[in-house]
Amino acid sequence: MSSSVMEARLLEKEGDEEVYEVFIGPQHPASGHMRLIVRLEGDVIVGVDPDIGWVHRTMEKLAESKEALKAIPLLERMTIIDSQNVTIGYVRALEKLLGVEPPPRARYLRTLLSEINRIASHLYGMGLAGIFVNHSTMFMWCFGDREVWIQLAEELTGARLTHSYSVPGGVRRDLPQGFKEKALKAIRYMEKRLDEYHRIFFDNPQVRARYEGVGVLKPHEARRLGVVGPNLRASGVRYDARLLGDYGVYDELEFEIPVREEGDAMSRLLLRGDEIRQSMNIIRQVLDKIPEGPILAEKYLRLIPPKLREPALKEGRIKFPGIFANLKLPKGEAVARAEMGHGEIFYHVTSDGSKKPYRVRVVTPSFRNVILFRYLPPGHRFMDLPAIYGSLDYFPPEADR
Amino acid sequence: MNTGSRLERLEKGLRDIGLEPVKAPGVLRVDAQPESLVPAARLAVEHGYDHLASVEGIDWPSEGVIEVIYHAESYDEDLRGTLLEIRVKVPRDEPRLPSLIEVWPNALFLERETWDLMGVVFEGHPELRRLLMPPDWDGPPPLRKDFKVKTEGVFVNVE
Amino acid sequence: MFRGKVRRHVEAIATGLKYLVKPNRITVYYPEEAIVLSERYRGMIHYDWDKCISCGLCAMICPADAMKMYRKKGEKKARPGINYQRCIFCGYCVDICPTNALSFTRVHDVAFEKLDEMLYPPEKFTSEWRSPAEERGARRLRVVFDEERGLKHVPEQ
Amino acid sequence: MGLVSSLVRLVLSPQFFGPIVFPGLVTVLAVLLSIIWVERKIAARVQMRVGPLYILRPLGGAIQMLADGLRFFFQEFIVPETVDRVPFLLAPVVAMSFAMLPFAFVPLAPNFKPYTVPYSMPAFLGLNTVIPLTVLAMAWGSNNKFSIQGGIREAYMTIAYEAVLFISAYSMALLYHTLDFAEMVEAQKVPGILLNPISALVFFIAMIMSAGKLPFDIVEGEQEIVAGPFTEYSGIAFGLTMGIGYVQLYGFTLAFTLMYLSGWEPLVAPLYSIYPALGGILLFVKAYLLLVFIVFLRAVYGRYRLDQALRIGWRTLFPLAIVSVFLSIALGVIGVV
Repeated sequence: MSSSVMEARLLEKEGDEEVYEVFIGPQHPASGHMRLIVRLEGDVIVGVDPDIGWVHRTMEKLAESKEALKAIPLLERMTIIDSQNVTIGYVRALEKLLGVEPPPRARYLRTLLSEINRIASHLYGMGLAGIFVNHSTMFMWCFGDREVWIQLAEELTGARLTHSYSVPGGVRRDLPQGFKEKALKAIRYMEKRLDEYHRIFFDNPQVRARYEGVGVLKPHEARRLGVVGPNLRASGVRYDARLLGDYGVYDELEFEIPVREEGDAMSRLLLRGDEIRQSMNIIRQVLDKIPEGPILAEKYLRLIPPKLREPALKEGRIKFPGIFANLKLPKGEAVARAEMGHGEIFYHVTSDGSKKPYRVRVVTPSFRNVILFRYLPPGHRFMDLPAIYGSLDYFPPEADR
Repeated sequence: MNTGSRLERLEKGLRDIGLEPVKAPGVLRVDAQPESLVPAARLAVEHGYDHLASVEGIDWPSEGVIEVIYHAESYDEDLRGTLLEIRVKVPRDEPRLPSLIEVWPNALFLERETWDLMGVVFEGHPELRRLLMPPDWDGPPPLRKDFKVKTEGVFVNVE
Repeated sequence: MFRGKVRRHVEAIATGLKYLVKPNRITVYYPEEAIVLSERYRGMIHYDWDKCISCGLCAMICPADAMKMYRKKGEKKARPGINYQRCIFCGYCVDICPTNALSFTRVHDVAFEKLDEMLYPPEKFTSEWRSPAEERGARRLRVVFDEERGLKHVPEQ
Repeated sequence: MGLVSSLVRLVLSPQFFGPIVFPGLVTVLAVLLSIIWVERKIAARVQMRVGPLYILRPLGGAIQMLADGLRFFFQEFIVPETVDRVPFLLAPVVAMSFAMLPFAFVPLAPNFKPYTVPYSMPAFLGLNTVIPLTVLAMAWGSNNKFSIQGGIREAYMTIAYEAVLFISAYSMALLYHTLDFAEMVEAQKVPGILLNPISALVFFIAMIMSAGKLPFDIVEGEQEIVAGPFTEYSGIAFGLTMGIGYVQLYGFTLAFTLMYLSGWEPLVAPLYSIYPALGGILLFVKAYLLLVFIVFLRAVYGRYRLDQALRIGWRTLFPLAIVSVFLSIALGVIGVV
């Protein structure tokens, strides 16, 4: 498709009196923290203008006004449901600047939490996709079962959502006692539940009717629009930032990147289910293969006084070395990409040699997917808009930053 | 023409239009001029970098410039490990660049955001409207260095 | 095609009926019952007056500007105080404390009537935390992972 | 003394007792209060939750809806400045009235007809067709984009279900050789649902569409149009608009029971001999169970799209309704009934 055709679908048409404008949001049952200005001709959508920024918190500016480490809990709040994956990119960028690598056990633990978060994030997305067609059972089930994974994450990190787990050089907590058994139980439970999801939701003829063939995104369109995450892979493009081997231990594990060819809303939903299965597969392997060893890089570990370090390590946690309060970033810049539940997150950290990063650029997956609100709905019926929205797993606070 | 990997061909092509690509870990860095930006971008698209991952502005008040950085990305297996980074410097008091929306359609929101938060004008962009900031915002672009964030000290004095 | 549709309708309704007969509830009747939080839960922070060496690292690393060093007029040593309006429970202060003067409690469900009450200067910071639900005699429940039910809440012995 | 006894006689006369006490007004209110609680409890049970609980906890929050209803009364009823006041204020009241009127045509037991007319079935269905018009009036009067969208949807939905509802009901009339509910019940040696299951299925789906319950709550369409025609309503008027669908549905389940589930048969003779209307208890129980099943569907389905509902109405239900007519004629020719 030529870019002019693509543009014609992306851009606003003004001054057409035949068009009926409906403002969905920002106070609307299904708008989330955003506004969609929908232009209708009869029942058919001719244009959607996603008006975002209602929960903009100037994350990039705040991050450059704080010491490097302090930005981790801050950036976490872009996507609070997926907080490990959203910060791992930033932590990797810092590690590249500081020239420190996490020890193997820490990399395994990061992968573990990443996948737990990914499952929770996908369940969140699937639940919202349910409520967007008023399927309240799917919504409640997903949110109820998400609790299992949140509980797992809590037992690992000490917080339900805001884990702040990865720090430059490693992670903050070691595996607790009996974690493996709990995780395996959770996995077996989830596998059964996924079958139930199929029976009541994915295979439900009513749901199929609403999602199948709606909002079709072709592979070349997905590439050109820079769509990320499950929305990209549901269009048949096999790309996942985990394949880059930049973080975690994904290059040491065997797993598949699920891809679907249809590119419609239903395949985007089903793909999330496939990814949950793959994530559980990864968790199983991580728990089997995890090596013994330190969870923080030697460079920082030896800065902690032994009197303090040993009892803490026995408890499965680390103490921060005092230097963490004033971590000096060497001059330079670093790029990092990581795969979140919603898609690829991009970080570019520039440092001028002071304690605070000079510039933190973050492009979140939802921000890159906003363009689909322009691109997909035209030509669909008004009632398809929630179905498309639901299938995109769009998270407004993440896009607004 | 068909020798070497696509990345090497792209490097060669960039050299042919007078740019100096530099290899860094995971990044192919190019310093461009505002005039050479569009040709470089077109070349990138031809060689598989078919969308942008980021458009970024960095304010350097000491040099009096704003540096605009484009990170182009590809989903193809041979190119996905390397980002193409095109850096352009524009004067801080008159930051103007041609819009790349015709080359990379997904620059639509990325450029609009950079205009919104950094005040860089992308000529030819069809809708430079407020995106993240409130529509009636008229202060300085918040990501410029002269927009200060209030910080607090560590100590509090009590009586 | 048509028969498949009918079968899937029936399956969906049957699944619904199955859960209607045998529900899988995860509700905890708070405040009559309260969950015992996990071992390493990052709850309200407790401050040990005697262990503190006034190094100020906790205030320096606090990402939310919640922790401040309170300096009394005439005194040399400053001591940390916390503002729970701002605290985000990241636990950085506890992790960096070189003498373990700061520690987590497993209490999170406290409520304040006034904003001022959330301000904890050093003297107040040493106070003990009690869960209000447990003070009212809530049954303590432990979370157990279960293959059939996901999470089960069983009374703690 | 004479006054009291004449009052008692008035209350116990079918003309009063039917529409006002049972199965009419008073029972409708009781059904309304209980079924919404039942719906919420059922949905909660399926959905890993508990549902309303704390109001009258020993009974699991059974009077939750009473509390909600009271709240509606004391909530401010905001009339926006931009509305067309007459239709805006009048339509909910008219709608509720017309939702209540059909109960005058529901017989409860042999020889207990509130309103004696040989055409009680068409009269019943006919009165229900007024409600979509009042919904249109609400939509128009609200002067709100979401409301007007909802009104248009209501108009479309009426086209989708009304014809098939009537045709499937008339097929049963053809089968029983009568247009009167009471005579229909007497004609059912075997429950009508076994004689003509196609007609029963069509009527069942069409009545869900008519009442706007899931999977056809397209008119309210929360995710697109907030509450459709009812967006601008608040306070007790919103309570009325919310109740209409349930009242309608309750009426339809009574009609369904009369036509397909052999009504009050087998008659509970001891109760009938005390007072004839009490013989209708089995009719009520059957209807209520049907109602419970319909509200349970909320836990299984989401919402169909408008064009899909229209397609179901015209492409699937309409041919089926025609088939059911021929089936009834065939059965009538054979002389099953």
